[in-house]
Amino acid sequence: MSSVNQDKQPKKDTKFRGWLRTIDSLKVMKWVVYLFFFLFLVLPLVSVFLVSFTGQPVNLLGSLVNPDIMATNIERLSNASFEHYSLLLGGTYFSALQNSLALAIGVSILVILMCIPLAYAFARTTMPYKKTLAALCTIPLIVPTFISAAGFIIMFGRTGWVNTMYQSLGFDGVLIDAYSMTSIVLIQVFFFFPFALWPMVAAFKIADISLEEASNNMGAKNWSTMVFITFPLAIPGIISAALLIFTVSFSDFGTPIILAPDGLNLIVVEAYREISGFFNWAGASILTIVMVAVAAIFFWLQRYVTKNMDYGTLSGKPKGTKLNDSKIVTRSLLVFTILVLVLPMSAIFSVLLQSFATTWGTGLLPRGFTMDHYATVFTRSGDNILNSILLAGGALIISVIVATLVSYFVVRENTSKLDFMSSIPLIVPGIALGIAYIQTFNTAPLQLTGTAFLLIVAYAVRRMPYMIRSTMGTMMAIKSDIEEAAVNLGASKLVAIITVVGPLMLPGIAAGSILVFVTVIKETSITVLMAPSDWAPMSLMVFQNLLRGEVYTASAMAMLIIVLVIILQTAANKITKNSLY
Amino acid sequence: GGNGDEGNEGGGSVSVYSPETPEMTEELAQAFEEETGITVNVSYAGTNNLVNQMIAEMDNPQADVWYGGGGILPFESAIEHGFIEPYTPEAVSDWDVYENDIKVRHEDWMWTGVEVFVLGLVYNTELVDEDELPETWDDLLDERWENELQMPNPAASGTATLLVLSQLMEKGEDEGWEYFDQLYEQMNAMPDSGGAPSQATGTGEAEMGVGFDFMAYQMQERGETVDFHVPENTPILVNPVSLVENGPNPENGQKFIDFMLSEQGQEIKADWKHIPMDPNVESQSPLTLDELQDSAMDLDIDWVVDNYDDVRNQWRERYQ
Amino acid sequence: MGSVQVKNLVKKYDKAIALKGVDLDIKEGEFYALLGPSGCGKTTTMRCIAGFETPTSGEILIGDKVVNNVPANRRNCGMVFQSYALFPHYNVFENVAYSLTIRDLYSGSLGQRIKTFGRLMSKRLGKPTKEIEKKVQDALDYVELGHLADRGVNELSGGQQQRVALARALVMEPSVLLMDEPLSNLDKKLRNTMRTTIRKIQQDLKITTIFVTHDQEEAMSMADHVAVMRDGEIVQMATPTELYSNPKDPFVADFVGSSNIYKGQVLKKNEKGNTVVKITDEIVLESETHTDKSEVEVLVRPEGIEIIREASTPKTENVVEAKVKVSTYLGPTIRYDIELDGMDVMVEEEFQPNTALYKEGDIIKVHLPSERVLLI
Amino acid sequence: MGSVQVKNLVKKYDKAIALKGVDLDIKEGEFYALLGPSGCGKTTTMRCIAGFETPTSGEILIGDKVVNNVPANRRNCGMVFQSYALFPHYNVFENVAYSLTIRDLYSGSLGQRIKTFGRLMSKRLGKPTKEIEKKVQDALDYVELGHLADRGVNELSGGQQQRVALARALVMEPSVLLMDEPLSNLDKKLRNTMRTTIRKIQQDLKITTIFVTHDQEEAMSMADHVAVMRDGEIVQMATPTELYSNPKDPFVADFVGSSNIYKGQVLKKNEKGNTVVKITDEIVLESETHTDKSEVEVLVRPEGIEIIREASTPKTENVVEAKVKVSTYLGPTIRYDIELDGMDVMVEEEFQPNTALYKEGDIIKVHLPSERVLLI
Ligand SMILES: Nc1ncnc2c1ncn2[C@@H]1O[C@H](COP(=O)(O)OP(=O)(O)OP(=O)(O)O)[C@@H](O)[C@H]1O
Ligand SMILES: Nc1ncnc2c1ncn2[C@@H]1O[C@H](COP(=O)(O)OP(=O)(O)OP(=O)(O)O)[C@@H](O)[C@H]1O
Ligand SMILES: [Mg+2]
Ligand SMILES: [Mg+2]
Repeated sequence: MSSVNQDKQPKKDTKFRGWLRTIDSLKVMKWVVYLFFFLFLVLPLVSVFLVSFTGQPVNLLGSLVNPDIMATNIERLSNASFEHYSLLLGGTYFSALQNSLALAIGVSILVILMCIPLAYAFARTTMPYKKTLAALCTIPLIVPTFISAAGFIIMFGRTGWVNTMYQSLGFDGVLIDAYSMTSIVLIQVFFFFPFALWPMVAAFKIADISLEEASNNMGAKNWSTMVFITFPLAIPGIISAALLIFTVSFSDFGTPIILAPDGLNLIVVEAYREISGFFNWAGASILTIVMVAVAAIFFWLQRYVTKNMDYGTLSGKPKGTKLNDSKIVTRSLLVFTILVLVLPMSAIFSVLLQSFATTWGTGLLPRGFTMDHYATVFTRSGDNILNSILLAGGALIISVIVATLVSYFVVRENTSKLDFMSSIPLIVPGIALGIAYIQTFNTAPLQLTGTAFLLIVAYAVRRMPYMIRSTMGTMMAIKSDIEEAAVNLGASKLVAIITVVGPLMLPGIAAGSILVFVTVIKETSITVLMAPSDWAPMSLMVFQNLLRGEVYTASAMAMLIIVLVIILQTAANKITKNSLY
Repeated sequence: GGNGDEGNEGGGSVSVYSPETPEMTEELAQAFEEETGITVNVSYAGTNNLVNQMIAEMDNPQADVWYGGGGILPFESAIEHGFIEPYTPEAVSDWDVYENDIKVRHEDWMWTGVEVFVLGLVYNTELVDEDELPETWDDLLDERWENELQMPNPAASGTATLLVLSQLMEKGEDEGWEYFDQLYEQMNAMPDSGGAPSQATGTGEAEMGVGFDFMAYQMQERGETVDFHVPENTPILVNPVSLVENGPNPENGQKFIDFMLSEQGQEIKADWKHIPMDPNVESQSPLTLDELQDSAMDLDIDWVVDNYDDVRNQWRERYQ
Repeated sequence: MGSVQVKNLVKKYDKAIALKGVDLDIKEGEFYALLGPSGCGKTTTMRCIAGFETPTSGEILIGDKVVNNVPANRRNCGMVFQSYALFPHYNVFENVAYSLTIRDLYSGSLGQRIKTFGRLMSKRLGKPTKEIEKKVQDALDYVELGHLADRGVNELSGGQQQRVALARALVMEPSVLLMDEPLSNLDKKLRNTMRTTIRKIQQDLKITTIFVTHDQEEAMSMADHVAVMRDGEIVQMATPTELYSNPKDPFVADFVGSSNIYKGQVLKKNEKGNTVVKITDEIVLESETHTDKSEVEVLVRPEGIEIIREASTPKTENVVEAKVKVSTYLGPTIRYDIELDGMDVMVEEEFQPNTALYKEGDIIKVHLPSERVLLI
Repeated sequence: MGSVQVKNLVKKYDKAIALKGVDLDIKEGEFYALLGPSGCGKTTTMRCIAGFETPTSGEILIGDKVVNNVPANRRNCGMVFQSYALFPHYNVFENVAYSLTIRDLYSGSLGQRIKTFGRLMSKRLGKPTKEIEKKVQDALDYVELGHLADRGVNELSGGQQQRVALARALVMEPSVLLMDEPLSNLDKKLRNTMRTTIRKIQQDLKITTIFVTHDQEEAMSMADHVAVMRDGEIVQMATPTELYSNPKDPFVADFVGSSNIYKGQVLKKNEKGNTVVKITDEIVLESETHTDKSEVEVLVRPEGIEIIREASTPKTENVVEAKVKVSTYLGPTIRYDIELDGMDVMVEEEFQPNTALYKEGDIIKVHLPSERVLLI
């Protein structure tokens, strides 16, 4: 809106004004976005990179203003060496990388296959109980990884109730070995699928119905139309979602660490061990760099594949939407959806039971039931609930604004740099990012460590990729003529984006918001490092309870988070009028 | 967080980073506040988080005192990173480096022990009879325990690395690794977190797990059916406190450390089932320093510190 | 098998009633044009026939079979969409080949089907069969787009896209062909060619065709029958000539060609058997139309009015004086808006290079031949 | 300030050159029609002027100012998109009100701006001002859509959508108005009304207007000047009359009206000063056109050919015998495709209800008046 003010001021200082006139509001926003990423992403990441040589903190901003810090930093840098890179030559890291890739690719494929029917069901059919199921399908997201893995163990552990029942049916051994790669895959698939589901729902949502009609008209049965028209048009969204799952699985260490199968060897676990167990910053940085490189390759692949898929199906000749109401289709999708939900819901149910348990030993059921844990939670953490909402809300606002702009720049102006840059945080382990933040913003000129603001920014940066992934798919479906019309009618590009592109992206934004909000609410790795004590959110309490071995209180807290998110989500749906399902 | 709030009526404030039970540190803090009028801000998080945070804050430290970390290993590595500084508390200035075969302070007073931790076995009393309990660490190889044990993963946890180091030191490299080849087969899982095996024992996922004494006793108090068993010749360590280098309130920090080592401070620890350093304070734990004397391993801490990374890497090479 | 019958078709939307009871009876192989003002329900009617809208009530029969419950893909109705509806992920060739490839997918051996499936997923997974190649190329050549077969559909101009949509529907040789303004974005030349092409294919294959157009000339020149719609209802169905010379009401008359329409009073029949109608006190006209009414609508088409120049033989009956208000040049013709005893009248005259044009304010004499004066 | 100049505009795409050097010079307040076959680059030219495409080379001036680097929203060019480009999330009223609301957003007090912003985000967040309400309602009434103001744009018929697009561009009273086939989906009646409306608004506000159409009649009747494009180049720019009577080449001649074009050899000038041209051995015609060439293109428009019936006075010069091949009824006129010494010729005759129609195979006599025979 800079143009507004300029137009009103008296016309003097023409040279400067002339220069000003060449800037449109969108350009300004672009600079703001770049500045944001530079400060809160590039700078911390560069320090991560430097740390891989020094093994010690590097404070770049501080060095600029404080000669002392400059001196220490220079000294640290002068001791820099490639020594730590020899880590990479060891066989374990290479096999860790292989394992991680196999796991992440496998999980992505499974999740995508599972989500295609689900997404179709939510976006394009009149499946019964859609709203309830939609709410249930977001719950797995809300559950902190530690809790979901714990829930899984309550079910499938050696003394877990599923196995107890299994054995009482006369079988030997266990149904699924809880401490195995199989169960890691299962947990990741069934608890991470909403990451892909909602962006994919958005992608299906925005399709042009008349194309499907045309296909049917030319003799294609419904399934062929699905396979050859609906599905390919949603591919940009699907690939985007697959990438999301890939990175989430690739960088998840909660599940593997809790389940801890024999010979567990994943790159993110290694990075986590280096930094958490042994404070080997250099090693962790190097592994982080490797992970970022891997992510880069996959991003490049994604862009390469979707390069020519700027289909722009949402055109300026608007058409209504129509939902598939074939009984066979909706019924079978209903059954499928329920099947998908069985595992996560039982795990959550187990956590629920645990939250009411006095203690739960080897028996099928807890030894006794009590409300004490909830009482503890409520007396101890009333404030934490509010903190969580405020922090997550703040992060959400930042990510909506930045993600909308980034998607726009990426799709319309082909700035893939931004796309890649903004997606790096997906891969960087939370603890590495948190540490990078602390060292970067620990001193003047930008002393932000310990403020709620920095925590919000960190949340936003870390979770924004979810938003970007899901808005990007929608953005690609919006034909540029609509936006051109807005500009033609006098709106600056920025205003056109806010008033026309933004609302059309609502399905994508809604999908992304769920992901961002929920994952911020449960975020722990950054929270633990950065949350100021008077801003401690619920997730921190869950984590601390776990740390103290107070699993029952942690479960109660986790249930509380779940309930809270469901309430908020319902409210949000009311307000946005269900733009998603 | 944890930046010292300036301008309190008393003597200002002190910022303490501690991974120990917050209720306990809170109690310590309150007692200290009453005594001195200095406000205490306790930041609670896992040891690794706190250490990483302190490393990251090195250019502008926010903490004054760091207390606790499941033994001395994190403190030793902190010396390497250089974010703690020496301080000799008045009350214990007469301590030798080793007391009763236990290293109780750093040679240069970089850290000072405030309580004693014992590495041993946490077991589920519903699943394990008392007379079955292994006498020695070697007895763990008995087929009774096949797939019933858990220990933390030495590739991640200091607690477990301690066990590995102690056995290697005891048995020598070759025999030591042979022992672990077999022990590895006995485990049903090796979680990364030091406390996880104890938790698993509580729920019956494992019958017995490797852990520290206080873990078992605290769980016991919550009503879990677990108990702690000390095998022969086991590593016994102190849990230290240190002054953070260039902290915002160094004098208050020193006062807080003094307080921790005072009788009053030691009593609070004893109440929380930690074994106190001060022989005048009665231990509330079933274990006492005197009894432990026999089980204590002759642990060469310097050797441990020197071989730490090496052993961990070897473990990784062997078992992953 | 390709006849189409629509019985009392009603379609209600939330906010509007689009069709209020449409009846159509189209014989096999007939070419029907659907004509009517914007928003009168043409597209909706088509969409109901094709199976994209569920009628609120009414029956649709294709070849004697009620198809209300037959899904769209089994109706074998080719359709050219008003919005083109080209598949953006396929190129021009693939778009046109789609229906043929889909057909292959549902027949043949498993191996062939798998191959066809692959081809539908990506052109890199297989070559189209010779037969498809030929048919598609022919269809594209028909619409003069043979050279753009490999172009992405997003890289075409509006008219080119429309022609792809047309080729795509023609290539499937449907039993009923529905076309929703398939030529609206083409220039006149191309449109003429396309008309001939469509008409030829339609005749060759005897495809029952329903053609929506907003262009009465197009409707007249192509169709066997024309149905004129208004406000969700069919007003008149007739052959083009009949429609033009015997419109059922002023709306139709006006719609199928621009007209001057006035209210008139029937005075008497004169000696020649012509009806004498009074429009204003000054203007009394004779018409050859026979009527029993006493109040009628008098209709004179602009090109039915003759401007009498000096050279012409004087005619007495139905000759009136008028004042030129506007003259508009239309290429082959000139249109004069003239004032005739206070009434606005449109006159169209063929353009002759060496005839002087009248200007605003000129007073001219016009003749309204009795055989061109219609009474409705 | 509203003149438009385009100098040597070139636009290359990856796979095609859309514009090969277009020059236009449009005075303020002029109404220019852009005419040309599908795919010739009309839309691309418009998009370059409006600022949506960056020209590969060339300059664009609006009101003496080079605007190549001026962003689209500052050019004040209203545009009616070929694809309508309606905002699907706004209703009809909001679509049309958009430009006015945006204007409000850029002026007024902060409080008002916030209100306006709210209104843009959701209609629940505020009422439009009286002034906007009135202007929008007027614009909608102009395009006969006043009653649909509250309808969602996806609940409109194609023609209704197009009219919303038109109203949306008109309401902003731009200094340059670009219209890309704004009437293509309307029926003739409505189109005539719209033409008058557009023309009236254009005249009232003196808006420089560029109008793309595929309909030469539309171009002829509305425009002050017509530019004919082919293959990314302007072929001829002229007033409608000039274009029709003095086409620069056969392409233009053919494009602005259907034509019979043949190659001919100039034989001599005869006593009347007419040029005598030989087309075939049998057919030798006289033309009033003066020419210096010896090889020419001979052009006779279908309506320039007269069919000689018994009653007519016999004319000797330029009278030939021919055979009727097809007769097509076009409403006001009849078209005969006839064969004339092996050549295909189109003849158009006014339809007279009581004149017999010729049928296939009939032998007729036609007269090609020398003043209607053009030599190019
Ligand atoms: N994005 C593009 N990539 C490649 N070629 C294009 C692209 N857009 C248009 N073209 C080509 O440029 C030429 C001019 O296109 P343009 O849309 O200007 O035509 P037009 O005159 O408006 O045609 P119509 O009357 O059919 O709308 C066409 O041949 C078209 O195929
Ligand atoms: N989804 C809808 N909801 C409500 N009304 C609708 C909807 N679709 C169409 N209409 C209305 O139904 C009527 C008929 O629409 P239809 O599309 O059949 O018109 P049409 O004859 O094809 O017009 P055009 O020539 O302008 O394309 C119109 O008045 C339109 O506004
Ligand atoms: Mg229509
Ligand atoms: Mg065009």
